[in-house]
Amino acid sequence: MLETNLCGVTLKNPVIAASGTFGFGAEYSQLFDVSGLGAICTKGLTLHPREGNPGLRVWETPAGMMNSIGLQNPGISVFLERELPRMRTLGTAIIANVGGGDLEEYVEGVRLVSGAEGVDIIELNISCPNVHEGGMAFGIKCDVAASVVTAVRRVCGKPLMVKLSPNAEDITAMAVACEQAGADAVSLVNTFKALAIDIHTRKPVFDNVTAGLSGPCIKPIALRMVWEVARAVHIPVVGIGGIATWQDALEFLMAGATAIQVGTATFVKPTAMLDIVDGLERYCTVEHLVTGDSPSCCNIQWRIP
Amino acid sequence: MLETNLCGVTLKNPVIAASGTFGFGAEYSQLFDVSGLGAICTKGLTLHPREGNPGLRVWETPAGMMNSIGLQNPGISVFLERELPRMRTLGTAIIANVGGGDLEEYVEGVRLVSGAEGVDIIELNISCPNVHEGGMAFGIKCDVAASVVTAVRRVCGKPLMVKLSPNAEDITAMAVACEQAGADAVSLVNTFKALAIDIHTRKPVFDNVTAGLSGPCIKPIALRMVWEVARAVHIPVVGIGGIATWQDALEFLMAGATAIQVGTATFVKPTAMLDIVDGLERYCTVEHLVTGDSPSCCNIQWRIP
Amino acid sequence: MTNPTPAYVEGATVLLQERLTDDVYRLTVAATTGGGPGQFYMVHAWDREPLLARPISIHSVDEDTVSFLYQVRGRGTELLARLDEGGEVTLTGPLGHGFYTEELHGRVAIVTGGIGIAPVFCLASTLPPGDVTVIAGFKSTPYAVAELLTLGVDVQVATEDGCEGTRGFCTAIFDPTAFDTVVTCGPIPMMARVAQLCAEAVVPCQASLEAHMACGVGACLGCSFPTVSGNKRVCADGPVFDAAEVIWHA
Amino acid sequence: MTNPTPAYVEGATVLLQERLTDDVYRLTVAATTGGGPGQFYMVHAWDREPLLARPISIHSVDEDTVSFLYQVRGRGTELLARLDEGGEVTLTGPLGHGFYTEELHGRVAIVTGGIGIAPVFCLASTLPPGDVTVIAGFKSTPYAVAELLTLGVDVQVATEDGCEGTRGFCTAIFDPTAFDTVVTCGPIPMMARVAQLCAEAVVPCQASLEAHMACGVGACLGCSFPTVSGNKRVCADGPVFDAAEVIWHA
Ligand SMILES: Cc1cc2nc3c(=O)[nH]c(=O)nc-3n(C[C@H](O)[C@H](O)[C@H](O)COP(=O)(O)OP(=O)(O)OC[C@H]3O[C@@H](n4cnc5c(N)ncnc54)[C@H](O)[C@@H]3O)c2cc1C
Ligand SMILES: Cc1cc2nc3c(=O)[nH]c(=O)nc-3n(C[C@H](O)[C@H](O)[C@H](O)COP(=O)(O)OP(=O)(O)OC[C@H]3O[C@@H](n4cnc5c(N)ncnc54)[C@H](O)[C@@H]3O)c2cc1C
Ligand SMILES: Cc1cc2nc3c(=O)[nH]c(=O)nc-3n(C[C@H](O)[C@H](O)[C@H](O)COP(=O)(O)O)c2cc1C
Ligand SMILES: Cc1cc2nc3c(=O)[nH]c(=O)nc-3n(C[C@H](O)[C@H](O)[C@H](O)COP(=O)(O)O)c2cc1C
Ligand code: FES
Ligand code: FES
Repeated sequence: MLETNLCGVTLKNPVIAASGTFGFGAEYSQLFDVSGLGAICTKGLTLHPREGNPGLRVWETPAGMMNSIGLQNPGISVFLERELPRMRTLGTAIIANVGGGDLEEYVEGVRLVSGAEGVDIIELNISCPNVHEGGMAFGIKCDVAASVVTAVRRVCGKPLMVKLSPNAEDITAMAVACEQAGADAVSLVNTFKALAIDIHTRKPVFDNVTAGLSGPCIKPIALRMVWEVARAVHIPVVGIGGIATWQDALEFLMAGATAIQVGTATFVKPTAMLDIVDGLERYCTVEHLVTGDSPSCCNIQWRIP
Repeated sequence: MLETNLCGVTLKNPVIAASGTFGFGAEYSQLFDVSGLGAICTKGLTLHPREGNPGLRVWETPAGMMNSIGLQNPGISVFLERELPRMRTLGTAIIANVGGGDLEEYVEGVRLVSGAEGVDIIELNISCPNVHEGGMAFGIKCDVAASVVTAVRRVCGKPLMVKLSPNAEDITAMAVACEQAGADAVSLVNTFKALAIDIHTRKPVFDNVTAGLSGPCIKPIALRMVWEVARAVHIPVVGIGGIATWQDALEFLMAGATAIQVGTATFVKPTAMLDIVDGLERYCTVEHLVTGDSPSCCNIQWRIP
Repeated sequence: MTNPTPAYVEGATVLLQERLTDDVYRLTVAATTGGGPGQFYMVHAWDREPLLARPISIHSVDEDTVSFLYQVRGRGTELLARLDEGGEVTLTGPLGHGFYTEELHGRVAIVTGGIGIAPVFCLASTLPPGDVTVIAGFKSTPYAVAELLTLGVDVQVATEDGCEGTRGFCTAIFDPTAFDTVVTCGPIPMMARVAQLCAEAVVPCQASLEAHMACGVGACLGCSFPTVSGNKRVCADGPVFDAAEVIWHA
Repeated sequence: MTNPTPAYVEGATVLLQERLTDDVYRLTVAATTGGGPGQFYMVHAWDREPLLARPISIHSVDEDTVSFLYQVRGRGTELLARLDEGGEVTLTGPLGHGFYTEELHGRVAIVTGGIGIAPVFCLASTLPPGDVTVIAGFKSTPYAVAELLTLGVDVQVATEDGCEGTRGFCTAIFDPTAFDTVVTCGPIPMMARVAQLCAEAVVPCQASLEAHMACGVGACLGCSFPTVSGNKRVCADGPVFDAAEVIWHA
């Protein structure tokens, strides 16, 4: 009933597991039937394997959490050989999240993934706040973002979704720049750059000093950004940030998102995404939003004026 | 013991009531002895009286709240005549928070307040997200902010603290620009631009669509901003954003803040600020941070490396 | 009537939690802070979540206790309802300007909708019984009526589903011309209607407004309501206002 | 030993909450999800705050119940301690790779510090009693020792304040050369010391690591610990590791 078209790819529903919070799908498939999801975004992939950041990596905050994983991943080749075949058995769409330290790594990474069968969409992560040499650098200034999207677009044969950082100077301008540079969709937001200090040791909690904030605490800001961006671009917008319930998801859809991603909420309740799918279905039925012969999410006018 | 020098003004302690959350001090003085505070920031003042925004004005979020007050205030003349004399009986320093819709209103406003006896510091609010014609517009771009600070500086005979918006494109550059334009201190952050949608009415909760987010939820981001700014400027930095306990306050002081402001936490617990003062005093005693003949907060090396 | 100074009280003990209907409860706590009819408390009965306290009117009050009549509507009131005897609540109050009882003379009508009946017991206790008529509307099963009858006041009930009293809205059985002064408390549309009826009949009417609140003490300007003399703070300038001054359909 | 598939269980009933010392409790819940020694559950016993569940080892387990031994350290464990019988907890588990019991042969030493004793009852129940020595360190009053004695294992106690057993750290009374295999669970510095002693004595040692966790199931990479073969996830690759593989002072 909630079938959704995301830049040409048909998803069962608009509820997607967010990158970095769902591994490659195997872990949570022990706990629930992940084929009920609209799609799964992989952990952020880089051309070369990365060990990620040393020291403490997660920290709780009021209604949220900070993380400093630092793009730990096995590298794209290992992903393609080992993880992708397994992911393809999970019965849902696959979105490969690709990160990088510099322009070349992005381009090479996307070229490799783009050639792989079974990857439905590429999500270009220009917004990871937790790696020093890059990622977020590309997510702050429009012209830098546009240059990486342009370069990646040339080698990308799949739908290209660009994941934006809430730390961007101007997230609306950023989205427009990515659209103009050839993005087929934008997803937002990644985590907010944040800080925690351990008053006992008198040191930052994280070795990297700052880390990325996610969870319910960021929802009101993320929702504002999604609403602003959805009014400014003509490509689909995927809403992310603190979504924990179907009501949260509905707010993002009403703000103009075509689909949504759920990250932190899955840690709190593994089945949160299935509950969201159920809740949205119930809502559509009760509100008679779905009508016609082949009812689908694409026909639903969620959006507020 | 916690005596603090904030741009030449001696405060009893570094704990200040944040603008817009403490009226003109009279309301809360029914509930506790406000002379125990380091200072009180007035509700944002504008040259002319304002009625503020229509519709709902406050809304709860996970570990936070949104507000859309819209700078409701009696205007500077009424403040000077009616509120200031009463405030002066409260036994604490007075920081007049001045807002405006355009450059002229800022300059006229500051000129008027600057002439008033009893105002210790002027806090220039270039960051209110809730008034359409201005305020935050000045808080987004460095050059616009610099122009208003420069203009205001000329007519301001009192210490001038500029209150920054977390919605600024680059809050560090913004702080540096304000310093160069003549600010004696910066305070940050004001509220984050955020959105809430009522899924039942399918409309934004606030008439103004977006509103300002405050409370514990924003603390990790605010703390990061304070830390970044404190490393970039040579003037005092006043930390604001989600501070509810003395541990929170200490994190901001360790991040480089000279003093801190408390807003939303006072709504939750009217005496929160006194508890923070107590907690900081106990901490200093236990940690033997205060030594010498005239122990004072200025001598305390809170700051982390 | 002068308003007592408000206080912030942590850990006030719950003496009694009574369930009156499906979703209406009465909570009695040990508190010596007092208050008058129409005043309210900011009530906090949870650790950190939700963030803000909730405004609840004084239902009845004596030297040692305050009781609240409340309806479960969302998270805050749901957590209130989970409290057991011996539990603790945090209170700030009494707050606001209550009913102007000195102006309630002659035949007084108190017109309420739903949980708007909450402050009525406290109010009716201070008025000469023979002159008071409570006209109370409910969705379904009425509550808090029996105790009003013990005060000797006249109570007329309307229920939307007709399960008791007259079927329909309470405004349908309210004739302002039969009264000298009127008090109303309930949903805004209902109070607007009462205000209009009173204005037409030229009968003075006091209305107890509701608004989302943050501070509850007048400091944040979060609870404003438009009146003919500008925006007023429901918490500090009200919650009781002259209904003729309120701009109902802003 | 194969690990049972983990499940997500809402509303598991609390059967027993026992306070063993000032800040150590044992919680027994009705759950049929089982698990082996060294495995753990992500435990949630609150509504929305704190946000994340807490990892707690299996203290003992049978077909119908799981029990946890835990120390109150912060907000989460404090809320756990407030649970009464009949209360409810939400569990995800059993999770992680527990002790490699098939490799525990000959004379087995289990060296624990503080609440590190939590998984020992479950572990010792699966080992032949005569061969097991538990060397347990505590800050002060020991706990969870009597039940180990009922299993017929030898227990040696060290307390930092000397209130019982030998005064000092447990590592001081631990001689690796007297054992064929060693298991350790406790604070990282203590386990690092045990690992070092075992390495010097060339005795194999299994260590159960701790790390802050978010997902607990291996999906977020939040709980990594450096080993000679790269960063490992404590929750999914561990919590039990070959102590010789762990890089203790990264
Ligand atoms: C002066 C005053 C006196 C009141 N007296 C009573 C009383 O005696 N008994 C009673 O049952 N109710 C009373 N109310 C209404 C009561 O405050 C709300 O029902 C309650 O705040 C709802 O909180 P919740 O968490 O259950 O609902 P939620 O919907 O979860 O609350 C979400 C947010 O909205 C606010 N909110 C929601 N509804 C209202 C409302 N109608 N008025 C103000 N804020 C609201 C809450 O404070 C909170 O910030 C009074 C309101 C005011 C302003
Ligand atoms: C695999 C595993 C098994 C464990 N088994 C037990 C057990 O059986 N009994 C027991 O008492 N404790 C056990 N712990 C430690 C327990 O998880 C922490 O004491 C608990 O999370 C503290 O939470 P809190 O809210 O009380 O403390 P807080 O300090 O308020 O917690 C703040 C944050 O830090 C995390 N945290 C704090 N201390 C630790 C820690 N030592 N390890 C991991 N995360 C921490 C919390 O999860 C939370 O995210 C185990 C830890 C792990 C990793
Ligand atoms: C532990 C963790 C790891 C993450 N790793 C990635 C990543 O590798 N790539 C990426 O684009 N986003 C990553 N994110 C960001 C999430 O995909 C998501 O954008 C963010 O958490 C906000 O959503 P939430 O509030 O629902 O968690 C990560 C988030 C968390 C919490
Ligand atoms: C209800 C409300 C009204 C506010 N009004 C003003 C204002 O008039 N001027 C101003 O500079 N900041 C105003 N602020 C922002 C606060 O001073 C403070 O910067 C912000 O709330 C963050 O701090 P907190 O998280 O401690 O509340 C207001 C905040 C709130 C919640
Ligand atoms: S609630 Fe703050 S002024 Fe009324
Ligand atoms: S806690 Fe998420 S991988 Fe271990």
